[in-house]
Amino acid sequence: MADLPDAATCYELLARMTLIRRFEEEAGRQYQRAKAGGFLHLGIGEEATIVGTASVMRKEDYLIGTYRTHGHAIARGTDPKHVMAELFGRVDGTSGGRGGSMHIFDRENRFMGGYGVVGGNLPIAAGLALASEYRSEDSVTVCMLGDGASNTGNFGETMNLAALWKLPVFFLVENNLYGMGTSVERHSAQTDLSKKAEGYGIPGKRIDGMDVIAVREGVAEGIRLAREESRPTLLEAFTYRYRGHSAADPEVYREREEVEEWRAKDPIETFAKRCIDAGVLGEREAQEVREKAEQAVLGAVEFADASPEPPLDTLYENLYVTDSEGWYAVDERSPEPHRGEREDRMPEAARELAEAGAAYAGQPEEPRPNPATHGDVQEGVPPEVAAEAEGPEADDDRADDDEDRNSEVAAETTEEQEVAEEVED
Amino acid sequence: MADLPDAATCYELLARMTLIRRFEEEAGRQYQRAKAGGFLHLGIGEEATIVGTASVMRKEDYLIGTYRTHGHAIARGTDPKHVMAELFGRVDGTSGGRGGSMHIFDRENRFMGGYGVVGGNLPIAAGLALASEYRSEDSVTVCMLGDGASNTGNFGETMNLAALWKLPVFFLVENNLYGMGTSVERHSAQTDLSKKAEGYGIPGKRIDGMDVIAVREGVAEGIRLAREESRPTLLEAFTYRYRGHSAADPEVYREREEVEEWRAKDPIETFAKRCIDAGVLGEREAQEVREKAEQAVLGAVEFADASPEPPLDTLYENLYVTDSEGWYAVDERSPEPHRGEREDRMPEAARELAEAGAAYAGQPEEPRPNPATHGDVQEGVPPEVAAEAEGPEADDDRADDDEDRNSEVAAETTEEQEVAEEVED
Amino acid sequence: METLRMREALRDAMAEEMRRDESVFVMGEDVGVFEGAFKVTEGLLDEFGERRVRDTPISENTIVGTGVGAAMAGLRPIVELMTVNFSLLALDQIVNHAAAIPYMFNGQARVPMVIRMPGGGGHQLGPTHSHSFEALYLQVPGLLVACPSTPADGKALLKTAIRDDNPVVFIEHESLYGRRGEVPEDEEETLRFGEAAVRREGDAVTIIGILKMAHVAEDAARVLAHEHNVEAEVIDPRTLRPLDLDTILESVRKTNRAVIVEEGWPHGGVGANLATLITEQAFDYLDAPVQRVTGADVHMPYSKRLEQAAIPHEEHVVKAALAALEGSI
Amino acid sequence: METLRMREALRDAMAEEMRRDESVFVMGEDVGVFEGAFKVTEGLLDEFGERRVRDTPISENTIVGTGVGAAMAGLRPIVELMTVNFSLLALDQIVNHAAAIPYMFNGQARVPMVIRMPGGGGHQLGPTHSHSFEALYLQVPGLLVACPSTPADGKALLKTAIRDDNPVVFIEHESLYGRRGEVPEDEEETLRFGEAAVRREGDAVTIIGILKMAHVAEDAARVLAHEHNVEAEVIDPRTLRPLDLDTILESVRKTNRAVIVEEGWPHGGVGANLATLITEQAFDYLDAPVQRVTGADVHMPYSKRLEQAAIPHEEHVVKAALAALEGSI
Ligand SMILES: Cc1ncc(C[n+]2csc(CCOP(=O)(O)OP(=O)(O)O)c2C)c(N)n1
Ligand SMILES: Cc1ncc(C[n+]2csc(CCOP(=O)(O)OP(=O)(O)O)c2C)c(N)n1
Ligand SMILES: [Mg+2]
Ligand SMILES: [Mg+2]
Repeated sequence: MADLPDAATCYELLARMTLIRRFEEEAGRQYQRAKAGGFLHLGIGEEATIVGTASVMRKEDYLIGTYRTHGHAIARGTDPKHVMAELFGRVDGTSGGRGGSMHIFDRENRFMGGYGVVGGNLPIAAGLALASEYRSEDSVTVCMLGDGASNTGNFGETMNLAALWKLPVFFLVENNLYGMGTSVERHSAQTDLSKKAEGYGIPGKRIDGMDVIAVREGVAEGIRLAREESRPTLLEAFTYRYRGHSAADPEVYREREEVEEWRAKDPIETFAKRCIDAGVLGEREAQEVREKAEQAVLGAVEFADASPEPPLDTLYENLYVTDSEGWYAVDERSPEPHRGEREDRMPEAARELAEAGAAYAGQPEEPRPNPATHGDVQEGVPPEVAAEAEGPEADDDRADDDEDRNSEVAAETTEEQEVAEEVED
Repeated sequence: MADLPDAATCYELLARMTLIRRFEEEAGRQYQRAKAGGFLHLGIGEEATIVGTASVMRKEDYLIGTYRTHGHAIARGTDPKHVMAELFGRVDGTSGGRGGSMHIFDRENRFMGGYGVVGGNLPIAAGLALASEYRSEDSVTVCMLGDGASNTGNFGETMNLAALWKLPVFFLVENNLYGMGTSVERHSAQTDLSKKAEGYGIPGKRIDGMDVIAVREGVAEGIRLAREESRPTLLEAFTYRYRGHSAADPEVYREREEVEEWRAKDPIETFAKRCIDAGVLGEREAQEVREKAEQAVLGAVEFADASPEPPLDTLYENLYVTDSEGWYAVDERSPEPHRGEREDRMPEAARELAEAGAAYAGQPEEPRPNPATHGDVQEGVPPEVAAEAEGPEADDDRADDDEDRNSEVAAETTEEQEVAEEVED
Repeated sequence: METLRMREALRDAMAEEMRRDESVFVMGEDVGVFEGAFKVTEGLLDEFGERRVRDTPISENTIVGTGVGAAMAGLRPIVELMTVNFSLLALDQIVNHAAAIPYMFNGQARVPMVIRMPGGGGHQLGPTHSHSFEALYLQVPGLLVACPSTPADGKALLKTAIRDDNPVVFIEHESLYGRRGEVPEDEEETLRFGEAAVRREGDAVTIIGILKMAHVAEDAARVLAHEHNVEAEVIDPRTLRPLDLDTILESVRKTNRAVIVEEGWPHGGVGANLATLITEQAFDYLDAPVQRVTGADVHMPYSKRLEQAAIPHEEHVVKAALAALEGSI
Repeated sequence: METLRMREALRDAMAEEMRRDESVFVMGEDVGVFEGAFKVTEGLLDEFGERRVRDTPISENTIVGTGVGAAMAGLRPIVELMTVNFSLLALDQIVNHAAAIPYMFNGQARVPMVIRMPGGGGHQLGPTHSHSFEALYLQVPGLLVACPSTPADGKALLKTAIRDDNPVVFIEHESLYGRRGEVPEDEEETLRFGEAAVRREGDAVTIIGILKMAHVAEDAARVLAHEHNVEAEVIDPRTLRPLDLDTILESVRKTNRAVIVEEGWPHGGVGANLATLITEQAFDYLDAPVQRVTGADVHMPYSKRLEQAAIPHEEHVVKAALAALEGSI
């Protein structure tokens, strides 16, 4: 086992992992309360891989990830309050409320996004690395991807291009054993994913993604090879998501025992214990880290809650860059559904209609089932979520169905009117 | 070196390779005469790979290839006259004149196509193999692809799926060292293409694709593995196209010496010599084979020439299957450019307009520059083509340009009027 | 008649056809063990086993292409793409292969496959996950395109699609999966492609809506009747290729006014196509230009407020209908 | 003014911008050693070297995606896709990434890239190689879409596209590469997107054509004048996003009749979109429905005879214009 770094570093690693864990738990809770919407993919259990990686990157390096990247942004330095505000869909969110959980972005900290399309970030990573090389900059791009993403066409194409052009990029496969409900054995012929890119000239290694120190070591070497030798490599980090794929996932594809087994290797607990056992950190510091995380996360919720909803007249903002040449007039129109190319000539009516549309959004003030999870939810609530949920989770379109297997859950729901609009009776 | 098979087999192999060679030469010539249009990709030099492969396939096996497959169809048993008729765009063509050189097809001989999109045939091959497996049939699918195709997203995706599902499919990379003008070293990080699919669980081997016997051996084993053990594998056959990528290719990307070097390994000459040296075949048979090929090919040209142009009222034919349920009415319309959804109610006008449109097609009766090659043609005519060309090759849109580097060639052209319609003056 | 949710009706269609015809099978990401991201394939793996209900890797182009190959060899694949958003990755196989093959090989090969995929917005799935691509698919010759709005139509059209020998793009709407409706129990109940449904009769204005917007159109018609004394005729085309233009034209010749509502982008949308066809064929009957209500010209924002502002609602349709009735917008 | 072919004009635009701005570079299949499948990048490798003129493997989605990433980091890539046909393989990166990123990351990232690709039929390249996808791209918010028809426009628009901070889909026509025309020598000559060109003035009917069809429109106008005594106004929109609807409307308000000619498929085409916009905005001025002349609703057949029958020619446009003038089709 690799040596522990100095106390300050250990403290920082523990603090960051703890913060992310606490953030994700809270995100899940806020999702249950319908403060956050859409799909919510939590990284709980994967903190060592995330933090270990970010901790050996330089400020000028680029990090790019998947749709499960709240933690990645935070690890990179993004203030959790902006991530939470994004989940709440508010103006102070990392993407101003336009991107949501799957599309976090923080230019300043060179967290180059959150991407909703599996494998979509891979060529973009190659492009970021190309820019560094093109300008003879020292920066390296670290590209995270899931095990499932290794089956996409982009994987092969990008590996080949990166190796062919000797780009300063490093790939890290967050192998959490599943792509949604499909286990690695069932989705990849080659189950040793560290070998999957070898055919393209990208050598790989496997590491324990639950061990933040092992991750640091592996990633540091990968980054070094990219930076100093322009040799792209790949690391397969074994990790595990304790939660379902997204916030509502019945998890029929895995056994509770498996989850328990991995929980026993918890990256935060094992690292804290090791630090304490080694005398590098004390119980007091471990406690302090938890308290700080608690405060930061509660502060983030408060901040997000106070942040305003995006004004309706920003609907078209940033769709086009219009200032580049100062002259270029975009077909920008009023924030309402389209009614012909010239409705900007009827602003009063447009305003009225936009308000009408936006009125459908409502402002959830209390727990309610999230409209985006229908279809993802199936038989009952996943154990962890249920344990934490402040409001019961339900499938909007099943909420009023007596014969539904979710009926016990649904029966507790009080907001049936809210979702009833979508249900024929 | 592997043993020669019996005399009858050797005769057949030599005959088939010779036929394909002669066919391709003639196709090139007919293209120069503008009897064939579009892009023309010839397989001259690659006959051993093509014929070796087809010769160890069973009747019920599927073969699927790229846009360079005149020879593949012929090797599979398609009568050359139907391939030539397709190049001529006639009703008796393998695809009734709709597909052209890049889209040859022969259901009866289970030649499952010619595909114009690089890599597009790979998943289709997997699907054919899946059907065999699904119905517990014995048939195997042989999928040909170019070296350049190994860089497409489909390559990785299909390799993984084939290995994961243990499909009875066999992949053969026709490595002719170039994808268009880009050499393997410049397009693939891994230059040993036999290793390129290993990361997906598909082992590979390299063979001499200029040696028809070596190809037979390698392919037979690959087919056996697919058929008997449902184990997909890949074979990289080294081969070479003597001609340019398509009929008009300046070949600036390679040296004449390289072409000469490969010509010295000519698959037909070396095999004929070996058979004669071994006493398996005599000079007389080698001569007979050439004569038969000559006859077959000249007969094919005659047949193609006599075959009618597709009637205009077949323009929409086979766009949809309409007989499946007997009731399903497609929006089938008159063979003319669209003028609103209801022009079938004005048949006389439609007919008139269609004739007007088709009139632009002309009927080439003598050599003329081919309108489809502009842009593919560059500085002068490739040596082999020039040697054989009965009419000079020229770039339509450069034909009237005095300062053009093609001007000597263009000056000889007599059909400038024909192409002038596209040139502003 | 039984009352089913859309997802159940679609599942029943697949199950019945799979029982009826051994060559029908289902493949897609998480359609088996996970029972579909939206649970449309619930129970199929249990009943039909792994041979006929196949989980695939995340390889959209190859999933579709494998379906194309299997179909060419005589099977009848139902390919589920998890959502329409990812179909962009498979577009080469859909357009240049599935749609082109029957024609380009002159009828020697058929591609009897169904590509099922849900789309649409309204669930805060954000820019990459909320597309409506009906307008993209209706452009492509060689494809059939269905977009059902009720469980009965969903079931009947899907059965027809499975039995049809052409490649069918079958677009579902994520918001409609939970919607319930009466569904005939007759297993032979299919529905021809190219037959629009007149959901409501009226003589003042014709409102045409697809998928979720078919319901918004009906809601708007009710408001028009109750609050404005306007009787709107509501038409759901149900398939966009082939398109039942006759039923639409018949209605427009009666009402002299039309409104089209769709969720997709305005430029080159379903509405633009329909408006043009209507105008071409019934110009002299139109008292006002055809009105379009479409989604906003943006990538769907995540914020619920912005998202709802970007999606058409009944108010917009009412307003458009009234504008058409005033003969001016 | 110098006389240049389209391919030379486009090359000059790239070369000049590359000289002007070190962050501009070119990448694509066979753009370097081979100098482009259609020789548009001729000489660029020689002048700028391998760092700035990059041959790529056949990996369309990754080529575009690499461009997106490089653009996000501040470079200005010109990505050449060998033809528009293969852009289907890159559509995910074009739509869900290039076009969406500036919006979905709320302006933190820009994607100043140009995706150049030639398309169109007429050279017997058959079903998979003859597409016209203008109608597909004009749908997508976040993209700019150019489709020049003359060397001068090609050069000026390409220079604008390279300097613009938005992702630009730049569609060229294979048949126009050899076409010659006068091109201003001023290196600062650019052309705003969203400014249509009135190619010919007239008062009887407005004919709108793009790419190669812009020339067919002009040819038809000449025939109309000489043989039918009809003075047609001919407009080339030059860019489809943004679209200069004002110039078109102004013309239609004068002529009261319009014909649109394009090479693409009829359903949901450029013509359908334009006809709808014109009808919405100038309904009271129209004396006849807008006429569309489009390519046939098939995958382009290889046979020259069938292919020519599937592509619009000047006769079709003349006929359509006369139909519009008679007020009946
Ligand atoms: C191209 C594409 N196909 C399908 C999906 C739907 N989808 C979202 S996440 C996911 C599983 C991805 O698994 P993996 O790469 O292992 O990442 P993980 O979720 O385990 O972190 C799928 C199939 C998608 N977003 N993009
Ligand atoms: C997806 C795609 N991209 C680009 C092209 C243009 N193109 C046609 S052939 C070719 C080279 C293919 O090389 P290879 O696979 O080695 O086959 P070869 O021509 O050498 O037989 C290219 C780039 C295409 N047809 N399809
Ligand atoms: Mg995973
Ligand atoms: Mg090759």
